[in-house]
Amino acid sequence: MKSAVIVFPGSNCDRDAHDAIARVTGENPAMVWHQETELPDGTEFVMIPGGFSYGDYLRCGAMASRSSIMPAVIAHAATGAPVLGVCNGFQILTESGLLPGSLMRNAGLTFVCERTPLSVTNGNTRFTSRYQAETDLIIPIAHHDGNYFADADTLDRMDGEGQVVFRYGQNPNGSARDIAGIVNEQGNVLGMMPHPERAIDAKHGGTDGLALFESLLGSA
Amino acid sequence: MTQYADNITAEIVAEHGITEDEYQIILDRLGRAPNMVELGIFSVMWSEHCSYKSSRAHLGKFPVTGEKVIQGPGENAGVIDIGDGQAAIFKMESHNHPSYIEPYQGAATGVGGILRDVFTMGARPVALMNALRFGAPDHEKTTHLVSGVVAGIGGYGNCVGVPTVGGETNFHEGYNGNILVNAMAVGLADTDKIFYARGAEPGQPIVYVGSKTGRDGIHGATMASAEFDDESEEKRPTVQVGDPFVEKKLIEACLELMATDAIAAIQDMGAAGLTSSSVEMADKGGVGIKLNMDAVPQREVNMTTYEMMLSESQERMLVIMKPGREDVAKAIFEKWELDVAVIGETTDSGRMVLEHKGEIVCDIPIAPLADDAPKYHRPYFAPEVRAQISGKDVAQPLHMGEVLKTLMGSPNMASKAWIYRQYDRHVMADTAASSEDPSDAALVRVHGTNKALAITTDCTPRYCSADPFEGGKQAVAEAWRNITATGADPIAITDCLNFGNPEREEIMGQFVGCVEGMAMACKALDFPVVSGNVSLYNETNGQAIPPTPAVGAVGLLPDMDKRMGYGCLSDGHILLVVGKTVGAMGASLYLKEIEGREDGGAPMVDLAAEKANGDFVRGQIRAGRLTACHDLSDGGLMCAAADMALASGTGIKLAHEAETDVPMHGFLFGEDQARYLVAAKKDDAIALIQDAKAEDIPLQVVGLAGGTSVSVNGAHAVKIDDLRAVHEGWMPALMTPIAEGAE
Amino acid sequence: MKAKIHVYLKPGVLDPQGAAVAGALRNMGYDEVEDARQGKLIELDLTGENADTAKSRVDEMCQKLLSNPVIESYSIEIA
Amino acid sequence: MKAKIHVYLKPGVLDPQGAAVAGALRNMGYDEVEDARQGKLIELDLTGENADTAKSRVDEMCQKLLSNPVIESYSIEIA
Ligand SMILES: Nc1ncnc2c1ncn2[C@@H]1O[C@H](COP(=O)(O)OP(=O)(O)O)[C@@H](O)[C@H]1O
Ligand SMILES: [Mg+2]
Repeated sequence: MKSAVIVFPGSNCDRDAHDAIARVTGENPAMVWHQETELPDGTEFVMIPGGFSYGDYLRCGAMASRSSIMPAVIAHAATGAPVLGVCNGFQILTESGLLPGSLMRNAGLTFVCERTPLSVTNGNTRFTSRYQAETDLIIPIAHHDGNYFADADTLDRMDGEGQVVFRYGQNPNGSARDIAGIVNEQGNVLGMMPHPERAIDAKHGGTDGLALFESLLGSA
Repeated sequence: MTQYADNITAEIVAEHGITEDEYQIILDRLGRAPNMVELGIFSVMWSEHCSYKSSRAHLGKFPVTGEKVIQGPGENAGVIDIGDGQAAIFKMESHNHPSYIEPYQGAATGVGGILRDVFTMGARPVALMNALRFGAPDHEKTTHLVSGVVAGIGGYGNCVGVPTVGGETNFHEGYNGNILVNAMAVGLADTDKIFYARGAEPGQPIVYVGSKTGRDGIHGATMASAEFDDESEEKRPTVQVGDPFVEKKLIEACLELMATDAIAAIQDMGAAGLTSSSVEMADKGGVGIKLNMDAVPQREVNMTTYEMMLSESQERMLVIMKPGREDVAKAIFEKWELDVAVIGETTDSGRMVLEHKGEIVCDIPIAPLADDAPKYHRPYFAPEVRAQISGKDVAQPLHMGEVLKTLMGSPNMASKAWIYRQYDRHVMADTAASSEDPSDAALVRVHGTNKALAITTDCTPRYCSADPFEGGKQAVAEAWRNITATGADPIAITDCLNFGNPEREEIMGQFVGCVEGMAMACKALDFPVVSGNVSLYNETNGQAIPPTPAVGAVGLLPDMDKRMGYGCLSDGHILLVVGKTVGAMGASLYLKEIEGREDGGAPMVDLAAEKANGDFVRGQIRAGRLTACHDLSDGGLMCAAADMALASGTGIKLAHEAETDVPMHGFLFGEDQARYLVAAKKDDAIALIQDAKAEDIPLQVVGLAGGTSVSVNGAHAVKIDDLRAVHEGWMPALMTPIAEGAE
Repeated sequence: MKAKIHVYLKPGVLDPQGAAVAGALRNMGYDEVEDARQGKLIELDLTGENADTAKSRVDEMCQKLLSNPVIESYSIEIA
Repeated sequence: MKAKIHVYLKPGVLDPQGAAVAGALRNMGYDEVEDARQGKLIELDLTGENADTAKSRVDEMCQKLLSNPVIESYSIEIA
């Protein structure tokens, strides 16, 4: 599967994303600098990695989502191809309008890094088909602004459509309805605060993130 | 009659922290009176912070070479060989004074500064550690300082994307007026791609990269070396603000530039910014320097040369390039949207010449700035040796389980999860063990291999106060032990020597004692010092901090599959103590928390036993005999057992033999050194005992794993759940009342 | 020319920072604090002379970058 | 009563957020942006009737909690 990882100034999980994708797909993803305007030919999967693009200044993800590469990412998503945003990548997806809602400052106001219990609430997406629904996972989180907000109608609609894909076991940040990850209506854009790319090796945070990349590969 | 240039008076000289004798040296070296710019430059270069004038005479006692040492002290950071053509580069540094004045920015810029020391040498930073000392928990400033410092460390490290994998935190009233914030950074590089401050030749362009220069921290370096008084809050505007976003870009841009062969020498702008970076590179390369101050990227209008040379604006580097290669740097730094400017060139004059707005504003020889910096042999005396205290000298408590609960919930033992939850410990996806894991040292995989670096920071100020020499030995020994307990080979250390005013003889005595003790331990354990930092004048209104020589150590775990921790205890495992227990209680956690006293001698460190016991334990780990291993330190055997029980969720039944002459509380809470608590399955335990006998290693069976409590001789039981509640509850209870809205 | 932009959370959007500030102030004994909200103030230095053009350009900047319409509103002052 | 508090960085203190915002706006084609600064706006709802008392109490709050005197200044408006 041909993949691309978008790199912004301040991205810091880009190498981790690269390694996770390479490990599961057997192919090195292209690292695409934010000033590009096109994705490499034949790109199937796009990942927006975590980090602190533009220092998280102004609002997390705001400045990155206005980068010159983003129209190409948006167009790519419109074709129905898979796009994954993790942590800061999730924030960039909401800021760019590819996903509903917004990620606000954690309710506890401090940065939170921990291995968090999660449940897969929709095992039928192209990102989660290799997970059993309602399985419990442990995947690390590390963020200051992961408190998911959307208005009640949006939340109801997402619940109704199965767009909530991951929920926290113990809500670490005040997220509405314990939301940890959501997909868009078409199911091809996933944003999540936990870091699956940090959970692909038994020696480093476990392997509960592997199935996400494997699902993607299986669905490609 | 002392000679002064225009507008300069004796008071101005004194304000620059230059003594009369030092001023005479300047007059002598220049053959005239210095102007304001020159005076400022001398003052920062000769400050304690930059010149080590009080400490240099003693730092020479450290062993600094060894089979694995590629670069010892003297460069930006130390470099050790970790095999396969790779090197680990590391250093620890203090940011004590700035953190007391502005905890968030002080701590944040401390992290930024230590990272630059490491990536300046060509390393990609892979781990951060922090050693923190705060005042008494109930002191009015403590919680404010804790929350600011922790947020600052996290705010910076998380953003640059280097995991903060461990550290230590103490609370003691001796730090009420002077907290300690020591940060350590570890990086990885290829051995043939290491960059140095030395290497400049005449006729090379000097390139400035990073952030613009503002008026931040002017006189920060001299402030960092000055004693506090009640008015020091007035000195606040000198504190600098960090920009981790720029730092992250600077790391990537520098590593990109380093992948080319365009660099002759490189140096970060740390304390005393442009002055110290240019002088140090010139001095090490034996060249002169000419700078055009108009070309320095400036954040504010009308900056003077004095301000630019003394500014401590963060996130800046100075690169001396091979001639004609400036465009390589320009292209890379412009891509990363960082300032880049050619601001001068190296010369063969041996002088530092600064030109601003068409005038020469400084022209001084370089050698005296660095080499002729004053070096003092300050007088000192060694503190009186305190008597040892053993269990027999201390009343026996009624219920050991209750004592254990008190200790496990005491400020220095209680869980620091409140702190490390705010640090990204997993970014870079190589963290195999960090603060949250039951491992005596953090383990960070060498990317793409099955090897890991083992990293720890240690120091027990209680012992250093009781006996600087034994305390110094102990700090090194504990670090060595913590690395050993993971199964790794200890390689080398960095240090951060935090003390009070060295002009006081008893403080200087503490310094010398600690250094000599550390040096002795480093030699005995083949554990050289490759970098370090000295922070003196940590005192307020004559009240000095406890002597605190923090040690940061690095080792190598050759095979991650053989790593050891203390969280895998199961029912039926046998617990044994490696090393001799006599029950030393002087300066122990037990005395402080249970008896409310801090007297008695520090436990003696038998370095030969330390080495033999450690090598034995490491051998047993590699032979696959152990299921768990934990070094014994604060709170002795029973606290270590409690750590294991908490981490494993399995109880421990300890056994104390009545017929020994070590009373039960000495056995359980004594802090004898060179010991480990290990666990093994029955058959392995038998083999272990045989090996110990053959090698003449003291080994004692002390208990059995099982149940849901920690108990002694079938009594004194305390439930794991109750221990967990006190252990994990203390710090949140301390910190919760102050929900600070402002970042 | 200078533009002052005030970006604030829409009513109904929970404001953890504001709530924490109010709580902390009450803990410190300021019982008169009923509620607190935290917003951003962004000041821009602009070239150009025409206040109307400036205002409409800044309005665009707010819509495109400076505010997030999902949770925030803004107001602009040109001086 | 309402108090509006504007907390801003003292002149000369590095403003990383402002610098990043200015850069992003220029990248988006708003070349007229010469500089940007980012501050905080805190609004308090207060009980009580007396504006003078309120102002002096809020001034205290600013000094004790809402601003960091090392790097920030503030101004207060009571309405
Ligand atoms: N300031 C800190 N930053 C990060 N981790 C910390 C800090 N303070 C303590 N820790 C972590 O808490 C754990 C317990 O610390 P400590 O009791 O000092 O360990 P030990 O005595 O085994 O050396 C360790 O994993 C340590 O890394
Ligand atoms: Mg330990």
